[in-house]
Amino acid sequence: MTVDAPISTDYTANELMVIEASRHINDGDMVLAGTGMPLIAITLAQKSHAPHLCAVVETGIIDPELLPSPVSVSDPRIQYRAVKLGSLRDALACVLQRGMIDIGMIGGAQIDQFANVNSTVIGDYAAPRVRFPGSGGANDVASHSRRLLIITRHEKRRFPERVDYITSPGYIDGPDGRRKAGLPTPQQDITIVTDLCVMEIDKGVGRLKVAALMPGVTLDRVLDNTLFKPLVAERLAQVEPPSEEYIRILREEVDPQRVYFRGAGEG
Amino acid sequence: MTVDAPISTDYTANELMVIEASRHINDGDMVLAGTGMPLIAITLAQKSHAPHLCAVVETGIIDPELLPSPVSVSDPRIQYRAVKLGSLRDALACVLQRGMIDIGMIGGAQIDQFANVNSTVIGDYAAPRVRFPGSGGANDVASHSRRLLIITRHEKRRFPERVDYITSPGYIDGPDGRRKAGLPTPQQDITIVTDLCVMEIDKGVGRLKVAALMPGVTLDRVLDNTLFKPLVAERLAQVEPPSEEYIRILREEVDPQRVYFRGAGEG
Amino acid sequence: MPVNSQSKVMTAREAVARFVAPGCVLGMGGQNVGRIPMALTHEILRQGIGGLTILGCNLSIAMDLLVGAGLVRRTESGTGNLERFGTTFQWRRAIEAGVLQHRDYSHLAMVSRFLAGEMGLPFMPTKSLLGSDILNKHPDGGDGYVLMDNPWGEHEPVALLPAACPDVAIIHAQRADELGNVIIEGFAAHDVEMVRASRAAIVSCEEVVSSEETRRRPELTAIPYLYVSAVVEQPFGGHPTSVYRAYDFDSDHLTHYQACAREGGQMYQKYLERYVLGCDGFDDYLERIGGVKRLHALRQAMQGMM
Amino acid sequence: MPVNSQSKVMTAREAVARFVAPGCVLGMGGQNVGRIPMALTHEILRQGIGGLTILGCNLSIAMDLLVGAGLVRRTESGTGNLERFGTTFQWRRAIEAGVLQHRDYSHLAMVSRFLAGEMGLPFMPTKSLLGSDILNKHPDGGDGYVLMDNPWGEHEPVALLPAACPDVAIIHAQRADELGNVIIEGFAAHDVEMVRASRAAIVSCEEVVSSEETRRRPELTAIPYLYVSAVVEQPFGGHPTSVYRAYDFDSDHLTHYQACAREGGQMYQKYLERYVLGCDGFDDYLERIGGVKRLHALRQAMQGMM
Repeated sequence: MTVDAPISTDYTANELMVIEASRHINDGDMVLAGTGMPLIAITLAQKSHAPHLCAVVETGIIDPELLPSPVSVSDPRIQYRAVKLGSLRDALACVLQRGMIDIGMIGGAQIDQFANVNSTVIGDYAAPRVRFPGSGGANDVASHSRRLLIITRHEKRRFPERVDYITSPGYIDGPDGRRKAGLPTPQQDITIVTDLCVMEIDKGVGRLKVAALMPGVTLDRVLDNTLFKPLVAERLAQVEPPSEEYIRILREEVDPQRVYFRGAGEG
Repeated sequence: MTVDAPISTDYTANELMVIEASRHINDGDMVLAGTGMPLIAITLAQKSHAPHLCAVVETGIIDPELLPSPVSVSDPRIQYRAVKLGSLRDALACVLQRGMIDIGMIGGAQIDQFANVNSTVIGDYAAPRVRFPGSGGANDVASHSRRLLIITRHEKRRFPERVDYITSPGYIDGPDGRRKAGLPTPQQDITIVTDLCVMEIDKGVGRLKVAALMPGVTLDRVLDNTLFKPLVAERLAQVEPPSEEYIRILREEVDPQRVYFRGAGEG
Repeated sequence: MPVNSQSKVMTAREAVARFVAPGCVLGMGGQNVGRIPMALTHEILRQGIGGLTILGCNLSIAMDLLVGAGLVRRTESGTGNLERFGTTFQWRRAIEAGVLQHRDYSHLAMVSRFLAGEMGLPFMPTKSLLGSDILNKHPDGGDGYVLMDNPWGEHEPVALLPAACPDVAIIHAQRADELGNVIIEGFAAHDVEMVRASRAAIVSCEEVVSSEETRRRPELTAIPYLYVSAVVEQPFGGHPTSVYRAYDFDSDHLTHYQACAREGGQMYQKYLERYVLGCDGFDDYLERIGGVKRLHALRQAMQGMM
Repeated sequence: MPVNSQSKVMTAREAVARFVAPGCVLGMGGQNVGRIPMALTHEILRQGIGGLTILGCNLSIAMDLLVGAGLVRRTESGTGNLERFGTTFQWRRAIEAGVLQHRDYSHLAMVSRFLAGEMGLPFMPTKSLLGSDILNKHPDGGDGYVLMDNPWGEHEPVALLPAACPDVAIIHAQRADELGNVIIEGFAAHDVEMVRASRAAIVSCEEVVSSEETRRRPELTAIPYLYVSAVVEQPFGGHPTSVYRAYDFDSDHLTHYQACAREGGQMYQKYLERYVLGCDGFDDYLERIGGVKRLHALRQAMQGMM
């Protein structure tokens, strides 16, 4: 399938965020994705440039064909034509902890300069101001995937100096953080894709670096919306705008009911 | 089913050994039995007084209907009409180690005064005179069953003071042996059924005691065929001879091809 | 006592009354919007069995209802949420208000704890959680895990997690036979490990089948009867969540529940009264959420995905 | 590299040449007289791949053949035997002669080691082995286990066993599809844990089916293709052992093998020559053991038990 030019001029920032995330999946990758945008990104990848990605869903689903608009890792829409319907242990222990996942994809409420992710609490853990759902499989994905991709909207409060709680470890406190903690993937590649930019971990210092900007977004806007001070790549790239074909697939085949992209393409 | 009188007068010592072993199984017991006489004893029990025993076979078979003359725990004859055909882990970890087996039944090459069983080597472990098959599931059965029943021919060399190698622990070295080793069943009931007698563990001293004699067998004959000096019950019982019905079931329904009892009933 | 000839089929009312005691540790099966044991949970609510500790990997709407009704003292899980439908709001509010104890683990950590339980082991190792605040900010004074070095490695820490052995587990499955052999279709989540780790288990199912059928194809048995205390036949017993090959989740009802749970107060009490406490059993609830017509539509939605 | 569209079907010769290297650690599936990977073992024998370390729970006739042919350096298992047909005599003799290293475990201990391997863990706890000489008389200087106290108990020792991760596993199953998804009927023994713990795996099967069939009923898949390197179609590939629902074990041939293995020397060499080394593949072996007539009788014997 060729899903290249012509370039679309009618897309939203959220759509490009998901499309950019999907570009990080290579055809044939073994992928474990959590609910929400991660699930949408792998569905898009499977229907475009990575038809042979092997999705592993934490509830026990191996290599399904992803049907449109799944809302949960327990959704019947991601069990279709799987090669195995098994257990959480099959997925999270025997694939993920076994070290077989090429790329893991999660979301998160807070991400800090070391790429640590918080999806547990805002405020003091013992007396939280806001309680979030908790780790789920996210801690496991962050611990064991060879590459980690985090998708999140770029809002100031989501990017603090230090997360209130490390649900899913990034580089913890510096370049040796993962190694010191004994994580099985001490030199993990970590990428953050937001609606404003792409950040990547700089392994030399264990901190996030802005690597590319979304079309029309300035570095200042990124910095204004980030509480920590990220590193900035010497040659700051621009994220490629999507082709019309990707936008069509996303709207017609991935989320035709507009569960994720309300209003997109309707203006 | 009534399988009592009339009493048979035509049976072999091996036949009565198996029948006596089967009597230790209560209807409804959850039983794990190894190959050979143990398997034959539970097959007999299922076809006579314990139709509702639940057999668990180490290879992963739960509650089968036992077909005649199984020769192995992997024999298709013990997979018939099971409620689950699963894995070794299902049987040995999730049933046995989980503490759910009422009675475990094994054989053994040597049994000593503490009811330790050797099915590994004769002589020095590092340079064995005779090498036997090894533990298999026997160590697991001896470690975790609530009650343990050992079936073996009564030969002098099989009953040394001390086994050359503890494959499956009995009381190890005395009444506190199992507790000191940390075994999950420190006060296990242990019964040995041979072609000459029945021995039981005396928990107060952690040693075997002759509890009953086979019909026509004297205590002296037992002692002459035992290298260690067993305790002897104050009131030495006599093992009940089998009913004709049990013998019929054993010969016609349990081992009709005479795999186990060559020549029995043919004289 | 013969176990393989006794029927364990009974009503939800009887099963819950017999096996769920006040103050017990309750394991819950399913995940998010899939195979949540709703009928059994409604029965616990109607019987008002309180002081519960609830364990699961993901805990979802069933747990939220029990928390909302004030029946839960403590939860231990990897998440509390309904994913796209939001957090479990009653649970979130109870934690924020400090009236509910909660212990965080990851999903792999929780299934590892059930795995230890089903295997008769006191603990299970994992390489998850390392470096995270799930270990470091521990509310129980450190009894939730132990770190050790892998004896066969070189400075390779491993986290040991204590076995989780619920007093009683509740799950919903597609089929069970009268003895309690269970067949699960679609993802199994942590249900098998959890049921086998529990002291008792109640299985509700869409359909009770004959054990003759089980014995014809024993490779399909997910859980043999040895671990099951009661079997409850309740079609649509997972509504408003989905049961694979049977029916889709009920998006409208989930959305309505979430609105009530988020709002809380009177509105939540009205939900409880209307859909649970005021119902004469789960079939009555199924009438109230839309009856045959609604259920038929959910079946059709699932058929469309097959 | 796309993994879910590539056929892994190949000949036994090609699979063994590609994935079984001299000196490797070889995991063997099946147990005693059930589902032993005989066709793959014959191929290893014909290719003369030596210096092997063999792991399994029960090791049976396949291991004995490799030992008898001098291709094995070390074994680790719970047993070496064919149960009612006796010990694995070549193995026994090699240990007694001091030319084969062997490490004893129990069957639960071995499957626990594979379980650790499949879960990416360095070790697995067990409450078996305590107080036995399987721990106390350890030939490897103590690296085969570590005792620790349960941190949540009071003087409650637990044995930690190191993960077992073969370089390559070989198993025989009823069916596999072209991608390598495997269906096992009857008991599974330790095959699933072992294959998932291994770096590579060769699966021979009675019949290669289409992955379309797998995707229609994914609950039946015992091992998904992720762990499988090669699929070899070989009907009767478990002979002389049994394959559930397909054929019974061949009592006559097993008895004959055991007589040769017990006798050893010339007689054993003749067995090897006639039935393995001199064969032009496994179908040729099947002709030599009695051909269609014999195989038909074994199928009928199994049908009689269904």
